[in-house]
Amino acid sequence: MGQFLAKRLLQVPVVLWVLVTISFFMVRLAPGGPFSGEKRMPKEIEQAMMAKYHLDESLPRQYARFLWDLVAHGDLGPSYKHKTRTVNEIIAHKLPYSLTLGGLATVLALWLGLGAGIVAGIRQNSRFDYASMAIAMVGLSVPAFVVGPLLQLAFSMKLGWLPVSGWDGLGHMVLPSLTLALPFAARIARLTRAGMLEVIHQDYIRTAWAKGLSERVIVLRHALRGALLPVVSFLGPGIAAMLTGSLVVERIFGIPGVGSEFVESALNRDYTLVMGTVILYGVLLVVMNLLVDIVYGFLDPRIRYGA
Amino acid sequence: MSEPARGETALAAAPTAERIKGTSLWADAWRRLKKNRMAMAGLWITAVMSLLSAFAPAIAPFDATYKYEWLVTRPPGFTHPDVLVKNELRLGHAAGVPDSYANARSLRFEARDVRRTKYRVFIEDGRVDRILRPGERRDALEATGESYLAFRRDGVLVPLAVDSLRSGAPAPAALAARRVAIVFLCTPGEPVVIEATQEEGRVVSLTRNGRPEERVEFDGRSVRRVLADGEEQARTHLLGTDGGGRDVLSRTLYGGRISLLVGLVATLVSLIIGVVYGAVSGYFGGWLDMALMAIVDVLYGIPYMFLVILLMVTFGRDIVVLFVALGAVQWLTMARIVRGQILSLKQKEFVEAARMSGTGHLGIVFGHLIPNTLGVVIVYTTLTVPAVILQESFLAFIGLTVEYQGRSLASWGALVNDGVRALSSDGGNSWVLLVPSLAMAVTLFSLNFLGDGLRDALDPQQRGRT
Amino acid sequence: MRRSLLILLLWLLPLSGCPAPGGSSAGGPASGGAGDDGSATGAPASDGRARPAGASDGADRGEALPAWKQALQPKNERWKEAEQVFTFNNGAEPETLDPALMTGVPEGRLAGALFEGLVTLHPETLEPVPGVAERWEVSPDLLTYTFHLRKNARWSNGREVTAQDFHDSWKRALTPATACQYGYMFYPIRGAEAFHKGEEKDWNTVGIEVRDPRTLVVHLKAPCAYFLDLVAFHTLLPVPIWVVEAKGDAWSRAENIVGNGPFKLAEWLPNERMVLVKNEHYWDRDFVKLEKIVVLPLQDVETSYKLFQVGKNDWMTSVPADKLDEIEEQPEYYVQPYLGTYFYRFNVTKPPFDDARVRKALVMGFDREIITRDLLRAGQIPATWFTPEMPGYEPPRGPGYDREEARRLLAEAGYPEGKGFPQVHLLYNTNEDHKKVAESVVQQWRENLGITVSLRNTEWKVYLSEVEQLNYQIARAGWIGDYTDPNTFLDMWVTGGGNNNTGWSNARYDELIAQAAREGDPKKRMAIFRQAESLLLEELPIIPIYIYVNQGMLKTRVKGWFGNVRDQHPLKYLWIEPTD
Amino acid sequence: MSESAPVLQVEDLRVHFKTDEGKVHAVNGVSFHVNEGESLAIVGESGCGKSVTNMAVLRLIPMPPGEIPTGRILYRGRDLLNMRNDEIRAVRGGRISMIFQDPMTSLNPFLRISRQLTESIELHTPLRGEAARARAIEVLAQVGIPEPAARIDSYPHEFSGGMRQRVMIAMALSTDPDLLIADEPTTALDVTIQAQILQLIRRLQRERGMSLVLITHDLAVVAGLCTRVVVMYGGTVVEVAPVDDLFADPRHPYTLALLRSVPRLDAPPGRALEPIEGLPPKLMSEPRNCPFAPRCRFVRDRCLHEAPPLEADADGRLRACFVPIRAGQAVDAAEERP
Repeated sequence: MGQFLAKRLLQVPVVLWVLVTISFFMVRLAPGGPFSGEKRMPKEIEQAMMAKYHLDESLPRQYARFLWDLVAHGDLGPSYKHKTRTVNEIIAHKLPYSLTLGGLATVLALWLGLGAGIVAGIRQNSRFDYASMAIAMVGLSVPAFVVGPLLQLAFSMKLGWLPVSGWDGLGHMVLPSLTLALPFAARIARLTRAGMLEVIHQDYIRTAWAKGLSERVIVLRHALRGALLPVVSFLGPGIAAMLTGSLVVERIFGIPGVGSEFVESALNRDYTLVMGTVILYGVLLVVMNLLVDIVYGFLDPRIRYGA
Repeated sequence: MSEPARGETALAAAPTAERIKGTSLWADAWRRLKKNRMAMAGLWITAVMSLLSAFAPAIAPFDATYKYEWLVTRPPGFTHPDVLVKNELRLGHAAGVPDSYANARSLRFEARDVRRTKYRVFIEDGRVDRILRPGERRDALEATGESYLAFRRDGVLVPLAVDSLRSGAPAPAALAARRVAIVFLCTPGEPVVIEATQEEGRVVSLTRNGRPEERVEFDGRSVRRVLADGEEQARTHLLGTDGGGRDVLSRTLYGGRISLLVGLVATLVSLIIGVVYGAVSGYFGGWLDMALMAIVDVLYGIPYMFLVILLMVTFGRDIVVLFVALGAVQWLTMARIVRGQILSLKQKEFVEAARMSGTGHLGIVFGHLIPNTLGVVIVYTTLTVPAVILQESFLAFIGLTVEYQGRSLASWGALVNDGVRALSSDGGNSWVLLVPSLAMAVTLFSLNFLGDGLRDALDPQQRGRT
Repeated sequence: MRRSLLILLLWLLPLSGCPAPGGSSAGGPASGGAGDDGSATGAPASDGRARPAGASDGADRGEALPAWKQALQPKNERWKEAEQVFTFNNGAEPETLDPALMTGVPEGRLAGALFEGLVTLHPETLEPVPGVAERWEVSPDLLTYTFHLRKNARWSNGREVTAQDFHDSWKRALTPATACQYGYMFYPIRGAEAFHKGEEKDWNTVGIEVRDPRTLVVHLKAPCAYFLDLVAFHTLLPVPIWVVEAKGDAWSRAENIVGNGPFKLAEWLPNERMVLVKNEHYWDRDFVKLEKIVVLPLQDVETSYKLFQVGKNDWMTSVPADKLDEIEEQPEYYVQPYLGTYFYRFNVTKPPFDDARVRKALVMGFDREIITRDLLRAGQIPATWFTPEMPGYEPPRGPGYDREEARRLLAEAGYPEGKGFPQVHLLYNTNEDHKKVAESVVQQWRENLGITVSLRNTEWKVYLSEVEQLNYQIARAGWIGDYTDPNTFLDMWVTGGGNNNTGWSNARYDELIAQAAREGDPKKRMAIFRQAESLLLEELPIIPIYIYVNQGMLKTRVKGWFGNVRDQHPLKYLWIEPTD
Repeated sequence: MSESAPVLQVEDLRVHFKTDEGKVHAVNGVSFHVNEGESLAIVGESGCGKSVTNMAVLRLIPMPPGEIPTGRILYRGRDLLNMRNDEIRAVRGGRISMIFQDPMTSLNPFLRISRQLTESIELHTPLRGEAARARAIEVLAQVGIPEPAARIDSYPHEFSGGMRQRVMIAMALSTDPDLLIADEPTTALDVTIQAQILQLIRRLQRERGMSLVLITHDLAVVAGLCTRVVVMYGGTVVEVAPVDDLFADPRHPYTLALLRSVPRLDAPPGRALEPIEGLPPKLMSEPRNCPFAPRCRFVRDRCLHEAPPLEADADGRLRACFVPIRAGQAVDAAEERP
């Protein structure tokens, strides 16, 4: 296991480097620049601006500078759009919101998804099965930009139970995390149900029944592990996506998370922030996938890494 | 599939086992699929939706793009005389009216020339508080010989006989009911009756209020009634209209065209790239496989929306670009799946046999291996289409709607987005949201159920692994 | 009559759309002390507007408030019963709070709360009123402005605001390395342009002079009627130069920032909210009634509207266009003309638009009313001219919708009934309203002129670079005035102007704009501008379409807020009245 | 026949399954009993209902699609079919244990052997924690796992097939059951291992004096291990006999055919094996005839219209056939062939 991890960890910088390189050149080749605006500034000022951010240098030089700052100082540079803040700061500021929201959404998605999936799997073709799978389908078929406003309308406007937007205590987190969690919960529910259906037909579950174990023990101790394997492989990218937030949820609920930057930094040609978000996502994804592998190892003793 | 659960599965299935034997894989899969009620419902609904979308131009009762300002957000079932925004009738020319009147010999339009200067009159505690029109504030509104129409948002005009409205003065009794009331005023116009006869599509006689005219122009919105060959002409918006006065049903039908097209073609693109890539990687194996899969791993690390946005920003928003852009982020998973399949397939005897008989690498990959991955590919395709449709809706949300040669195309995602924005705080205008949402959700539902069903039918062992 | 209306919330400013009688608008400041010779205290009534007195407003001498300020006070004490907290949605996260680097509207809304310039603008009339300068003098040749700073002006840390602060701040803004995008606001000052562009390195050539700690003298290169407007603009606000030097780019962040405005920054959670509280060191603190301002940066106007409805948002600076019907019915909704023009540019360097007849045909070939009345429906003013009406300036009318004439011109140019008209594109950036307008214009051209213009829609940054490189044939554009003077609209069309972007060049026009810049007499100056604009509307490198409006919603409990053409609403003057 | 009360008595058991094709009548009125300390074999082809019958004993038939319209299953006089859930759970694995056919899939691959053993022990005995673990090691030793203390924390995939079946047996015996139901415990194993496992089962059964039900299709297995045999066909019991009597004197044509179809050490050399012609019935409806009739060499008209009841012969042996085979007829029958 240790050896396997070490090998995977060694790959991480290579993957990230390629990622960063591709993104670096891609975003710079897109038309338009970070400082263009409706009112054109005098050429001299534009040049001063470009010089200030070293954008007047050749691309390879910029690339080398960027890599050096990143590797040697862990510095992603200043944001071009948010002029007084660095990318590091922006991410450091925004990430906690996203992590909180994403963490809540993950818990919620797991709770809803696993709960519904397990019960639906055990009680196949029951009313609960149909109902929960129909709800899951809603999660998969209705975009978040519909779910979010509808939730606001119902719970904030009509009932007045929860705040419309903002980020000030637990009450503010309910609707956005629910909106964010729903599609993931739906995926998890479907995967869990399918996994459950597969597992409960296994011989070893029959053995467990024959031992006189209660359904609870059978489901939780004997069936769940096997049923969770497909869920776990989905969770890697899934949690990475939830933790990096979503532009839709953040816009609708006015949350200062990092998710919007994935879209906005690209639209603003905020090159450095683009790199920041790409690296953030890349790292998160790699870490999550690594975690998935580790969890897989724990869940399934037949998988032996590095053996 | 209802399969005997826990316990003696072998036994319960045993009686049927030998009957299945001998039928082909596909017939077998089809048989299993037919058993799956949800999947079959999905198949039928998908088929119906595809047909409706494909024949949208024939089915749609209205032009989905033409805006009728005076029909803005009307509820389902709204009926009105169908006229264009601006109509021109000229002797000797074809009448500038909707196609449905083109063949009529006689046309009669009953209209009212409403001068649409809108004033907003605020009435507070029974007194006129202020009178506004955009860009102007008035203290008084003198009715110079003409009375006003107070018009409500539902389009009903209420005649209002007032000489003047003055700030601070008591409001006319009819308007003073609410504590704060806002009344829109406009001046009513003369009733106008325009009559025309056509021959061979051209106007041969024309009168306005009985007087012969060479040419008559009238505003579509002022028309109250249309008679063509003595018959009243009216059209109904079965599912209402949206904020642009466009028919919701027609827009939804056309939207389905776009969404399904984007879903299908982008998936197809991903299919072609993914299958070839995965097949090559899996078949040749070794360092090539490692390199190709490493590339896939790296590409997985790029936030896909970032990639799509960059592509659309760079190459424009034409639907063709979208196909490629969405396809280009979808192929990764397909490549992995196909590779996995090929890896196991290439161990099989038939590959060896093909090689013995002198088939080249390409022949083996395309002639023998890829056809054998078809089952998995079909399943994954069915599940990718709804995913792509959903992604396109996200693009619509951030404003990157699809276009075709500069004209924007309203996909379901775009319509749903419009619908959310049109939904008022008290839940009003719900049909603008509900109709396209339901169409989209039901179709995605169906595709997902169909995909699930196909997976179970084609590859029962793989249940839950995708 | 008019004055008495001030107790009500004023919705609209009769500056534009319908000419207000008397030029000066409602509740204007008393013009005490404005001398006939123009050399006395206070600015001359240079453009036909009554300039306010620069003379003391009395606050620091414990005297009664001047009349104009008195008029902005609550008329009763009810406001004391309400919690003086004002929440509004700024629409976006401010990119920076550094006044010299600001470019956007959201930043501008905050600049005036955190900083105060030598002069500020009257919240309703937009006329310059005393800020840090308690009075100022203008020399008879209109070239020298002497600002007398009030002695009780303080930074939010208690430090005195001096003439040197302004001098240093302006020097910093003009230093090329600062990369101040709005540096051209300084250009009327002698030597400022050359210094800003790096052509001249010697600061002493710039006409900014500290006579003593409380006197700042500014020398202009030519008379500039709107110079005081510029002095009130955020680029010319003072910055705490000692903090700037100590903290560099980070000076304007919450933990470092020091201002001299009526409010100071208490909390800044980027993209979440910003909290401003009353600045206890502000010289006019007794006048300021709001204790706390919460600034939301919500981009989603729907969410903003929902917050507004549940009472968590007092002011929306824009409204959801799709809900106009619903919103229009609410008393909180306001709409007013804006000092901005929506228009299309022609690329005159390439056929077919190198032919003025073709341009004119297209200008005359569609009905603007359809666009403003039927599509946008918020009261936009269809315009055949480029400069919005402003006090003292009535723009000449250009050619309007005339189908027959348009067809005739097109035929004359060699495209009868649109035959043979080349393939052209109309470029616009992604936006629902732009799309609506473009679709309608193109549809009308097709119907009226028989020409087919296809649409090309790109994302914002791409659009900008295409326009800049003249890589278009027709392109959508909009222009918002920086100050209330025709110059902000007309000087962009000079040959090689940074925002010209049409390739259009006319020596006579250039000459007229230069002449206007030299002209001291306001009437003559306006006449020259009219001449220039007439020329522009003859040559038509652009298609004027409409004058913008500002739409928004404001809770009725918020008082002291006035509509005006520049959408300027200084937060200093606001207060909250209890709702019954 | 033993005089003591039977440990298990199955009476008129019917089990049906609903499938896509219709209702499958898997078990149709099966009755038999198991005496104290006895080892009973249930023999029949795949699909004859022998496994379902025994699954029904522990109520392991999933319902739906399964259903048990009639029948009683008495364990020491109490009807298992009417027990509350907690009561039946106490019986399952506690009083009655089962061993399944495929040791490769019958053990949970995700759990350590120790866990799988101790959870049974803790559930059905007073032993907890370390004591349960000690007990588990003890049983593992009993079933012949070498170094049980070291290997108890292994995962199933670390054992060979035979070892896994030993673990299964250990699991089944760890709770000291009265009755062990072994459902084809050796089918999936190598022949050499088969013998070892059977030896083990026999030894343990004798040592503990528990009752054993051995389900198998392999008559050879039966011979060495069991005292009495129940032969099942098409969801019904066709013959019940002490094991030696059955081999020497099969009275049901199916038993006879079954005996002929397997190699026997006592058979005359050179004698060919005779496969049973035809296919087992599909059990899609309530049988109104002898289920074996379509394949029966001795079929009579009556066999096609009436189901023969399970009746006792004069000597007390049970068989369900209208045309009982007399001793010696078996051989003649073999010579009848054209």
